[in-house]
Amino acid sequence: MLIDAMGIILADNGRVKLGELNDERALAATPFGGRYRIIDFMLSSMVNSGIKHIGILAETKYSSLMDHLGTGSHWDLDRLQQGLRIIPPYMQSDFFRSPSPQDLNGLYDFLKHSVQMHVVVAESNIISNINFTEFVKEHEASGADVTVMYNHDADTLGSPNVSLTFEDNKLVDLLIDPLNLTSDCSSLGAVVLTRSLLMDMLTQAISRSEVLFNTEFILEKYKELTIRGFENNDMTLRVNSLATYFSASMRLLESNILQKLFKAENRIYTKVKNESPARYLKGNHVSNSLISDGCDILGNVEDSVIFRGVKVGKHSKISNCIIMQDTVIRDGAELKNVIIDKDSVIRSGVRLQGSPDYPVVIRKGVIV
Amino acid sequence: MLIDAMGIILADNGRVKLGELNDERALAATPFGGRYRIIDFMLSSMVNSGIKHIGILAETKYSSLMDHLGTGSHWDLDRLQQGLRIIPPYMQSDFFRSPSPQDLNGLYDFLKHSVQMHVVVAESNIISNINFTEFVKEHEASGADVTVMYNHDADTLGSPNVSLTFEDNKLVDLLIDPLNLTSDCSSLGAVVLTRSLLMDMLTQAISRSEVLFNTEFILEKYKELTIRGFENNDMTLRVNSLATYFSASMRLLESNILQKLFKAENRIYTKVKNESPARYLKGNHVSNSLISDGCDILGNVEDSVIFRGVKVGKHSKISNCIIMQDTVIRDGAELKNVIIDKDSVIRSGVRLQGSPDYPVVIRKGVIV
Amino acid sequence: MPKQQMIAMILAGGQGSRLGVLTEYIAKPAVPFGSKYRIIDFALSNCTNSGIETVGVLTQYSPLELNSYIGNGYSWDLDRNLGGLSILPPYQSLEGSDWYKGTANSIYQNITFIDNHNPDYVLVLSGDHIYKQDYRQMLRAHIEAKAAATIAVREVPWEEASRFGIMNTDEEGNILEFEEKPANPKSNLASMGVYIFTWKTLRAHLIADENNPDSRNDFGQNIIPAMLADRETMLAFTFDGYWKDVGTIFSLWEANMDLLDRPQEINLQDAMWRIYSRSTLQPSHYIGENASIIDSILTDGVEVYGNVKHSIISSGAVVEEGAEIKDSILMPGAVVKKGCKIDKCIIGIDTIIGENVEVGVTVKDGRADFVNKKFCSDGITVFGSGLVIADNVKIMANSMFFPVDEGQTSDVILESTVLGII
Amino acid sequence: MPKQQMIAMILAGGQGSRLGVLTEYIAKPAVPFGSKYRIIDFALSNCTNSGIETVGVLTQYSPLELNSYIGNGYSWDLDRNLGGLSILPPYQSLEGSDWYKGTANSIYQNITFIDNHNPDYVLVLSGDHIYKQDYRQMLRAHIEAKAAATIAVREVPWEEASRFGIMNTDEEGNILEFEEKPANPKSNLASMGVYIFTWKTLRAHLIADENNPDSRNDFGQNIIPAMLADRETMLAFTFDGYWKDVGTIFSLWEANMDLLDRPQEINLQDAMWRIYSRSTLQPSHYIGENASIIDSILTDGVEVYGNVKHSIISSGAVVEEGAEIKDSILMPGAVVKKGCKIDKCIIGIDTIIGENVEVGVTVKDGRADFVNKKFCSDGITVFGSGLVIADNVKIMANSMFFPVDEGQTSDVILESTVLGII
Repeated sequence: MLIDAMGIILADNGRVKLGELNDERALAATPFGGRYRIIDFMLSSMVNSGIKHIGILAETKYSSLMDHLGTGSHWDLDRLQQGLRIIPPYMQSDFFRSPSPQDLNGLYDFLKHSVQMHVVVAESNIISNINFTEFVKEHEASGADVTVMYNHDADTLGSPNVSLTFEDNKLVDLLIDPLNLTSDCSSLGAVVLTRSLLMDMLTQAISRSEVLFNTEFILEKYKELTIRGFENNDMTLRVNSLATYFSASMRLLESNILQKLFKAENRIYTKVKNESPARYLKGNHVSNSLISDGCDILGNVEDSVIFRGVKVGKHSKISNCIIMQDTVIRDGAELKNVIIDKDSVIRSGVRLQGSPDYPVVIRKGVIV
Repeated sequence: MLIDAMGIILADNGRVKLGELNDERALAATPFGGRYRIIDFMLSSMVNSGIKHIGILAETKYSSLMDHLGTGSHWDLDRLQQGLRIIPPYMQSDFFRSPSPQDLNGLYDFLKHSVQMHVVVAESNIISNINFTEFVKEHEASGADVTVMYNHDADTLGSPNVSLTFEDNKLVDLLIDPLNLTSDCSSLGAVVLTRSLLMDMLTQAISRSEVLFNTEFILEKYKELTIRGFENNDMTLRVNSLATYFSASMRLLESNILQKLFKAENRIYTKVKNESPARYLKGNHVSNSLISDGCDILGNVEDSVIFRGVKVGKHSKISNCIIMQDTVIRDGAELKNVIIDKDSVIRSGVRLQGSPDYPVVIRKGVIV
Repeated sequence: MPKQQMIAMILAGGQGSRLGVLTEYIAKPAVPFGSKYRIIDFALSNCTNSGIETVGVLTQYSPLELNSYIGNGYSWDLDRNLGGLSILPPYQSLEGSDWYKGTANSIYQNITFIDNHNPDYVLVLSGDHIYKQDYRQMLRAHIEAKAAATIAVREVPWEEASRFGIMNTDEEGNILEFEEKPANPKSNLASMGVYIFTWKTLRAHLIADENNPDSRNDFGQNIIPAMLADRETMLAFTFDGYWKDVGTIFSLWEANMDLLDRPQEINLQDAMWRIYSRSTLQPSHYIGENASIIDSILTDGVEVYGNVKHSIISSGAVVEEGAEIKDSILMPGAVVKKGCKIDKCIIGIDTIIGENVEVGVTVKDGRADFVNKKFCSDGITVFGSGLVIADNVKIMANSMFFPVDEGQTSDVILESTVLGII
Repeated sequence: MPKQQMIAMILAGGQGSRLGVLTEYIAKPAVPFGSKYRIIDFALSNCTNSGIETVGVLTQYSPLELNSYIGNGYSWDLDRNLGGLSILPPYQSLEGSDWYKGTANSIYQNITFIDNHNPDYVLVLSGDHIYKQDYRQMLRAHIEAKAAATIAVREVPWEEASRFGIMNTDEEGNILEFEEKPANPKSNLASMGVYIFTWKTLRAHLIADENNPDSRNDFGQNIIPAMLADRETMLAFTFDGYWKDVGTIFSLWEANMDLLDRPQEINLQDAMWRIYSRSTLQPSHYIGENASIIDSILTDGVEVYGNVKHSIISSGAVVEEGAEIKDSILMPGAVVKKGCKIDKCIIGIDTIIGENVEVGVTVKDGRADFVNKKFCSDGITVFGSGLVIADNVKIMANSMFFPVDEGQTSDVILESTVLGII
């Protein structure tokens, strides 16, 4: 059945920062997996589930996010009535920020002018190809006030942010970043509730001058509301630190993860850049790597994720690295366990080496 | 020839406020002429001239403007590479505003990432159906640094904002809101210059911490630069005060003005609302008026402009009025020389009367 | 692309020959309706409002104006990257070239198109009916009944039942029998020409039907009876809103007049179920000093200086001073000059009626040489599009004015221009 | 809509029969090219990059895949509300129904479409040439010369000139004579099949041509000679960039190889003149542990575990471990299984080559029963789309594999599926 739900995606999460990668961009806008940004996964999951009215709640540093999202057309969300909206008043300069009680008014107004029965609120830092149809359907059937998506985390990555304890499938406790796990259920950062209930919750928060909104804001009401769990068994990668960002990227090189994320019936959409095909030129050797359009490969690449338009010079050696868009690796450079942000240049002969737990990060647009 | 120019439209003008109509909306977003907003005229003129990369510089109160513009699709400006952009960092909450030297950086970045040779910078408060092709072509041919569009104002409306004095068609003096006219040339608020020159001017302004940008910002450089004039003879209505807004609206009822603005080969685009056709029901009498889709007319309307979705009740009398969208005039109300903003209700038996020079203005969404 | 639960196929290829001159150059679904619409706006808006995002429009006959009107589907929010609106004309292939032979054949020829969208269900619609329907409700019934086909039906007066395709059903609404225009109807449930099929089942039946040389490849005549014969689960879904097939001059006129006389039935002001149409880029309409307008609907770009009563005036039409219009439909850009008396007329796109022309049942001594009982009845007179009618002529009711062929002359039709589109 | 200075009409209706199995189910402009493109991407991207916003694509033969690929024009930024991309198939009208008879007739049948956009100039293009051209430069020359027609030409080697339509010009570039494949060419300026016409003039000539029963309604054979005979101003506009008509198997293979051998000539990395294509929604491509790739281009969704040399691998294609690919083109979704030796092959969409298959000039004792000299030369072997080739077969070069008809069996072609689109 056509799903009667709208979506809210949170572009930032106060507890998750990926170091210098987020200096000038929202968490949601962090490049990931060769040609994507982190938000592409949640956005595509919603679109593929038939959720076609989606608000993005960005706090600050929205500029690269807006550049990525454009009119929403790459997700087929450039619509006359509904589609994609960046929600004011978060929409402000990258340069100044003054939270005010009115911050939640923008979200409230967006909800008020929508027509769907349900709202799926989701964090953006979950890398998965989720179908929300069953989630919403089961929420409707259960009669719960709120349903939260969780998994058992066993074969997923990273420590849970939010550990959930259920009794009779009713949420009875919630621990944020716990040191000792008392439950094996961890939130997947997605909840569903009726639009009217969310508006009621916001009204109260606004009158109390609260300004923060995230999924915990909703889950913390577990004493007043009936909050049920919905277990999701999809392959999921959590990105909640630089180390988990790095290892999640590397896990894309595992064949079954690549297939499940990207070659399922539902595809992950992203901004199309019309790069030319990648060229493999004399002297290259590539092994166990993801390579993107627009690359020129003349050197050695192994166990790495190479974004669009990267130039890899002769005799260079790249191992266990993430090299972002339009970066140039000059002849003979050697890199191991390194993340290089967009538009950088690594000069001839430069050697950089991090460890898998503490990868070296090179900022956007620098020459090393 | 295809025009090699981009556009910048200034959504606000510090010296022009239309009273309560601009309390919650930018000047550019002021409703005009039954189904338009003021900016539609400049925006459509640019699009019809082949200018398809347009930045809108809004200072504050951008919300209704953004709602009107959407993805730009109604002006066919929802494009992958170019199209319509609201320029940050002006893009901020309606509720707070802190001008900073960075304000002009957003404009500078927008220009830097564009590819066109020329920039047409235009104020939004000129109601006309202009073709910029000749303007740009003559600017190119003349070799001037800047060319400014002007007219002789004789048969147009309102006092000039900016009076220009030319010698040998070179700008030698500029008076802003002069008490005594020393020239019969008045600026039409549109200038053309190369993108690189404008970027140079902005760089200097930013380094001096200037924050204001408008066409006078450019014209005031007449001592350093060669600024030439381009006379435009199109039918033009200037909106620079509430009184001129009112009288410009009324002049739309003149047949030749209606034809020239709206029935020329080039059309004025606006947001399409899919209202049903207007219904004329028993008891109505309408004379010399513009009426829009979605209206139900049961009363008397003369010499007025009625926007979309207005309900005019039985035995009501509307004379020389502007009634904006979705307002309800209840049975028997009487209005003369009144401007009623959107979503208002005038109750039965209410009588309001202003004068043509001082029309009564009723705010948006009130019940009188 | 994401899997589509249901896609819509709109049959828009028929000539609509009973509309005479009105469909001489344009397909029936593109005929103007209700002041600011075209007939197909209703089917397209129903799809959009029902959340259907992949729509194929099957065209064949005079599709230029229709294609041009539909464009990329933008006006109905159907300009999608994934799915969206596709125009599906006949085409040539290695197996040869075929025009669409019948409604079922037109879907058969587009099996590949449908397969590419991989839907569970296919909604088949006519492009020339005036109604507002939420197809989601019908789909829900179809899924619950696990039906192979669900056919929308409405109750018609028993005395009219023999003019329709009639469904005989059991108490649960399962169709037991389908009779095309039965002499002695056993039921008054008439098919609306709105079908939901389970695609896998329909696909098999389309292929079987194509291989049957005796078939006329029509849904009503062949596919539905064949599915019944195969004992597929077939559901009748009762629809009780306004519905009208505007297939004749009289029904087209009547459906327009219904907007004035029964506005609550096909409520165009319903903000929850907008009927979308392509914008004409015209300003608000202008009413002159001495005009009078009553019981009428008008839209953008109209100019009225004369008297309009109980009529439908479309965008950009002009009624000059002293002209009197009654019970009539002016299509976009039609001009009625000074002093005319126009009664029960349909005036085509951009047609100009000269000064002091009189048409209608009260005209006793008018020209009878354009009377056309094949198409016109009930006193309705029809002017084709792009005509210029001479001044001062008086015309009998029930006339129809076709363009004059090149080389011919007429003292009434001064000019007939090639139809300009949009 | 705003007046358009120039609109483009792209001829995309031909069968492209010299491409054999590659165009059996899809029109030539939709044939995959250069790892991530379709042939028509070049014409469409040239239009967009030249600022042309109204583009008609004239289709006729097997247009489904082409229509599906083009969609609403979004990928080329041609999904405009005003103008934009329109697919223009043949249609029926009261005057009868006609398939397009020739290139000129296809434009003739769309005169109304062009008139509606009211352009000063019309650009007529082929949808099956590989080149990058800024049509604005040509338009400027056309306007300055006040020409009725401007024809893009390029210098070809004198010894090849007799294979082309040759323009004989004066010193200013005015065309004095046009000779189709002259035995003794007087010039080496060959037409590229890119025309700019002043619409008013072309319109008159199209109507005259249509009324001439002896005409084949072709631009090269009829319209251009007739305009010359009428002493219209006809300009030759010399283009000196890369240009290739990919009308044969060999030229299609060669143009693909040119991307590897002469990458600077049709530079695909030029950010100022992007060639747009429809996104396949695939992830970055994956290179396995033991792969080796040299002198090749690859795109999204590809997986390579074997050895690829001097080849073009399209989206979603898979090269399994130990397979060796050389001088070949894998179209989207093609799979080459373990141990294959593939030399100078074109492998169609979604075709699967079984394990240990060997193809090429070095295969001495291979199957000769698929050799097809009508289409194949120079050692090139072509597999159609949607085929499954048996394991362990050895195949002689110059073979072509067509789908097996229903009921037939083959020990080499195990399966041939209906072509899936996009």
